[in-house]
Amino acid sequence: MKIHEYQAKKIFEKVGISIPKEGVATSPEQAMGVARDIGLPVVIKAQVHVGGRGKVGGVKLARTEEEVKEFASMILGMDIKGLTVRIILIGQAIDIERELYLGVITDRGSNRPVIMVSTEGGVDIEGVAKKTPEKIHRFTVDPAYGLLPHQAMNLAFSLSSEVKETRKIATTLQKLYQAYIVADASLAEINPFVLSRDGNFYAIDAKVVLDDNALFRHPDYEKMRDFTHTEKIEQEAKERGLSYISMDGNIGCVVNGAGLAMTTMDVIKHFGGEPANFLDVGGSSDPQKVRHALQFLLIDEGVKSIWFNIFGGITRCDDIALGLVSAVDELGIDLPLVVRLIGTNEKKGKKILAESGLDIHTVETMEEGAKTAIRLSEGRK
Amino acid sequence: MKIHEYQAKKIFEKVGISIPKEGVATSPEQAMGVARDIGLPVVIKAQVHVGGRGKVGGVKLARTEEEVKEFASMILGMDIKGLTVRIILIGQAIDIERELYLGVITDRGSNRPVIMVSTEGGVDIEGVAKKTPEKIHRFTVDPAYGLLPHQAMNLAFSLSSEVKETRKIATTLQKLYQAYIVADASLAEINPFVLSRDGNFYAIDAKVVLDDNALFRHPDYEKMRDFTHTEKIEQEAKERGLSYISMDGNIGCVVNGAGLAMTTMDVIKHFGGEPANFLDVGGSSDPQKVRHALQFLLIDEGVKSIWFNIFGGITRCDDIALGLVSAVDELGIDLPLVVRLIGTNEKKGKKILAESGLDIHTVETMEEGAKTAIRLSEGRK
Amino acid sequence: MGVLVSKDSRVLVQGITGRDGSFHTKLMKEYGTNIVAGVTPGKGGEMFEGIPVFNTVVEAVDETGADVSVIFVPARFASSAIFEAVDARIKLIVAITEGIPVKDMVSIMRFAEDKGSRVIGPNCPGIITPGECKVGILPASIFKKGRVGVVSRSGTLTYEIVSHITAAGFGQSTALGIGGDPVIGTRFVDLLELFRDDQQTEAVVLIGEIGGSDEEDAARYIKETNYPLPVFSFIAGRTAPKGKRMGHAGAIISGSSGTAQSKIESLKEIGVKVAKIPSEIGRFLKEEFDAG
Amino acid sequence: MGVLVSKDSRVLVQGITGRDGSFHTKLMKEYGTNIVAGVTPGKGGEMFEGIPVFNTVVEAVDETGADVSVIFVPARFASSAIFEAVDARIKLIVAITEGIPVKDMVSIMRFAEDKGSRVIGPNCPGIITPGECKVGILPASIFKKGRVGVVSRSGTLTYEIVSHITAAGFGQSTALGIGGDPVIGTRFVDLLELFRDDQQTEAVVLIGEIGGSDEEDAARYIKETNYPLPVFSFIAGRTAPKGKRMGHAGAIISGSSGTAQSKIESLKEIGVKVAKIPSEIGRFLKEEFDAG
Repeated sequence: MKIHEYQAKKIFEKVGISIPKEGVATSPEQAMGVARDIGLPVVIKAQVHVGGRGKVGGVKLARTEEEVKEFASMILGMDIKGLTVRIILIGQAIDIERELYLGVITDRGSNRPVIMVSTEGGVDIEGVAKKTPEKIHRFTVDPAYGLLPHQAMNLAFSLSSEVKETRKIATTLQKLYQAYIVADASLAEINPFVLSRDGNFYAIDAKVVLDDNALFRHPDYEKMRDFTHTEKIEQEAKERGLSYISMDGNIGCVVNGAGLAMTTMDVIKHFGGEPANFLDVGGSSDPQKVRHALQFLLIDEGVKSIWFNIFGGITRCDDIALGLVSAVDELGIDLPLVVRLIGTNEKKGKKILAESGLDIHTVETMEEGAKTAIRLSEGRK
Repeated sequence: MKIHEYQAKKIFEKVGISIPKEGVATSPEQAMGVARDIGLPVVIKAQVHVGGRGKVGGVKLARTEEEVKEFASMILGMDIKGLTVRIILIGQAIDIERELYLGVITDRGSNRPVIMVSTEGGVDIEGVAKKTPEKIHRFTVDPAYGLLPHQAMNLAFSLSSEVKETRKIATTLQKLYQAYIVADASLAEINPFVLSRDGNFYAIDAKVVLDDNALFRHPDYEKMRDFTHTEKIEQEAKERGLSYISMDGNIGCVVNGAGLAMTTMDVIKHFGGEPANFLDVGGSSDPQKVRHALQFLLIDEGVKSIWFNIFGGITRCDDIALGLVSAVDELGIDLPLVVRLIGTNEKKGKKILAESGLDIHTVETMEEGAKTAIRLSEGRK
Repeated sequence: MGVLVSKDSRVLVQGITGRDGSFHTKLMKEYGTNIVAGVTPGKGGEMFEGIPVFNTVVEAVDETGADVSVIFVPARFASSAIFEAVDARIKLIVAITEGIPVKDMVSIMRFAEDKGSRVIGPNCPGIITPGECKVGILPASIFKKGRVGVVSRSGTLTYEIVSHITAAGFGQSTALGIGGDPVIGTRFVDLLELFRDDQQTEAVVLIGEIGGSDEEDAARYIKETNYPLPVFSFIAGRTAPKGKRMGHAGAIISGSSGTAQSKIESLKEIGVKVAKIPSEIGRFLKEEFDAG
Repeated sequence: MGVLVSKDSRVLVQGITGRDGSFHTKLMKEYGTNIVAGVTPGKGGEMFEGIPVFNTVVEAVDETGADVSVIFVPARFASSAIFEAVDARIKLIVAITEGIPVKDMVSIMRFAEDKGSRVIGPNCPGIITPGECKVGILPASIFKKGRVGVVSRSGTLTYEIVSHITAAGFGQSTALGIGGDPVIGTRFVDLLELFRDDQQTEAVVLIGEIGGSDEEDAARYIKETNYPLPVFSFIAGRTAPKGKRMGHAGAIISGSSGTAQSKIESLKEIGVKVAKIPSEIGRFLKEEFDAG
């Protein structure tokens, strides 16, 4: 789960990482109140779940109350990469001496947390990693011991040779690791971690990605959810046990299993078609799920044909067939239906379809399914 | 550092171990107030730093307010193994179904924490360990992982076969281990851990020993100190960098190093004398320390002769000699003084003593020192 | 032969009395898997389908000599169950459960390294050595004993491709899914090594997908070790959008890494044939073995 | 020869610019110890008595090949310093510092096991192989090269007994104090093993004290391995009262365990001569080697 900068900073604050004075606002008036409390100048930042907000005007320095009002009005409601800004963060403006990067990420290669630090803070760290990989220092943490003080210190010495600074950086690294651990995060990042001209360090921007699997341990994180319209649909699907992602094409797919669902999209594309979605009904046999799946498919008005690609394992083909027949009936679907049923209880399933009287195009293989779905989608508006 | 039962329970409560309702009192009136808040009957327990209080009447069940007053008056001021009771704990009386023992201790053999559990709670666990060792189940914790849930569960199954009970016991074991870790304890014990007739578990008695070396991490523990008169003197000595323990004999010893100080006592005894104390001035060369050492020695009026046994290493003999000369002068000591100085700056030290004009019996070996100190102590009152 | 599991495997089911555990225990037993014990705390002493149930794994191991464990325990308790299996020195642990916190898996893998256990999964369909032993939820009917080792990050896609392999006339030495999570116990490279040392395996099919760099690592391994067996591959997710999680936590293209293109190119570069659609895998195998 | 340290040891001093560290670095250097580096964070690049100082242990090891480290860092920071030395793969770490939290030592010892380092101490006087190398705070003048291995839980008592050994005409192969804390890195049994395998050592003097069961463990080890060298012992604390800590955290008789009597009896039972007063150790050695 992605969370906003201001939410990430709350998590950081709890473990003692120092952040600038700041507050959030959803209106220009609120923004002015927050700015007054903090004292001018302030930085106003759009809170959206995408990067690169600065380049499109989502971050502004306001020196006067008038500017606070002006910029707050400008940024609230702004569209950034398709997302509407509804919350802004108003923070104390820090006089920057140096910008560092500090991050912790779960590394798939080693199955361990990796700490990354760089003197090149404040910019896109992936870019730094590509252009000047030698400027990123990495350390793989042994989870049995955590980030030990001397390890944090060794990393800090790669960013500064002033022992006063290295002690502060090392302490922050240990706190960042602690935040990553207590929050069950998959990523925790301070970029930039700023040394101000008056000699203090601040986490100016923060990014935390939470592990969805661990949310059950953090009921309080639930209120941090802030979904875009698309994410909301995906989340609703998830709550019904479905994995659904909308795409640009016109062939709706209903598949069991993520790998097979991706492959279904790939095969459609391979034969010249365009998938309208990724949809995984999971491993269950609940006929109800098929109805939910079709409901999500139909939100997308661009769908011209529907292809069921089911490889029965735990999922039983007869359950899918039953769900399909009743759902088509209930929902009054009049789109062409291509169905491939194979595996557990395949015969039973096919029999149900055959006896339903529905106009269903039964196919035996993925290729056949893809070609049929493409053909049927063509010429329809 | 030893702490009282009620203090240990506060530490346990913080990690979520359930304890009976309780409060402390230093007067019978206070005790009645606490008992009223809790509700009768209550158990009144002497808070002293020694075991076996129950056998001498330091624990009483009070069923009426009159009994609370009576027993509180009786226990407050009571002498238990030389210690005066100044605080009592008034706790909710629990209807006991079964008594278990749960403990965590730092094991010197393995250099690891060891969990011990037994169905024989409520009694002296050392006795159980001797008579029926098979009734104590041990588990050595790997400090890299802590006490894992299934390990706590395995231990719990050695105490009960009811899964509802084992889950509660296992959870408590994990909390006890956590308390042991966060408090930097060398021992954390619940004895008895009681299953009440209404199906709940309670830590009825608690014992925690804190690691003195780690107290700097717990400034709040300082206020838990409650020293006996003897301990106070020992603590004062400690604050002056000395290790001092009073004994029953008449030969006062001033030694550098704990092993040598113990050996000095042993050698005195070997030759038929009685040491008046253990006194280690440590490895420093501060002449001031010698004066402090003599001051502590002189608290004990039974001292009839004083023996300095110094093996110079880091400690320099001349520093000891200087300190000795000035202290004897300042403190006006007229007890016979036996001095053995050997090692670093030995000659310088001996010269200082020779030139001081003091009546000092200089010896070369421990044997000689012991014999001389014994001889000089005899016949003095 | 085959790898990891065989007719000699003594299988323990953790969570044997649960909904999924009980259902699949029956199916595994039907297949002929030698299930020697089950564990459900509090049900120790009971029997399930003729299998003794224990309170703890250590008891189950002591009493039955179980050396493989399959985890059907729900996500909240699954990590503790895997820790328990590792601690009891179970050599192979197959974790079917989906939704285990990643941090827990990080700790488990550290613990497993210490104790010398291998974990497969979590969030995986399990492993089968056809004709000998099935551990997990794979549909038995599509598998056939043979010479192709199959390793996959996916579930049903594995079935799809195995069905093409079987239809093309080839059986499998061992087939398994290694799981869809970011942190998993066993990776492609581990399996490539095991298949290389297996007498029965003559070719390997590697079914990858977007996310991570397991496929790239496998390509490097194949090249560096001058891998002796032919390897064929299919990579799912060529049309997957960036930044969207495709069904499970592992399948996500983050930033510039984890794309299907990168994986396909890495494999092709070192001479691995990569199928465009699943059915091609069958054709690749025919070409290989009809020519040879 | 001797054990653990020799003229080939490349010694690093952690806390080299501190009060104790700087003082004893000079003394060690005077003795001839090959001190190759010092560490004090923030003083990297400076020189101390001709010795290069580094910010971190890993740098010091990279630059100088140090393989022994001696810790003079104050108690609050000492555990981190030991962790650092272990992490940098220093093979032998001698921790002089007194007052390190026991829990920290428990973690350190676990870490040291993982990484293959040996820790001596903490709260110990150090180790000397006379004529070759001194690491710690032992007074050099009383030691003499020779054939007696000396291992002790104490500081000045070691000096006392060594002075009797030297006075009796015997030198030491290696002498060391293993520290007075409850949790220490190296114990009697470890040293007995090392001395057994050392060509130069012909007898071992074991200086024990109340608390713990190290002496009893040593007795068991001597018996079980049919220990080939003569062992002589002195145990301090026969007159120590129960339940009172005699100077340091390890020296306490708790409950019925850790008494001098128990230790003396265990050793006598297996034929180890136990001295009643320190000077007897010299006599024992004379008897042993004048007879032989």
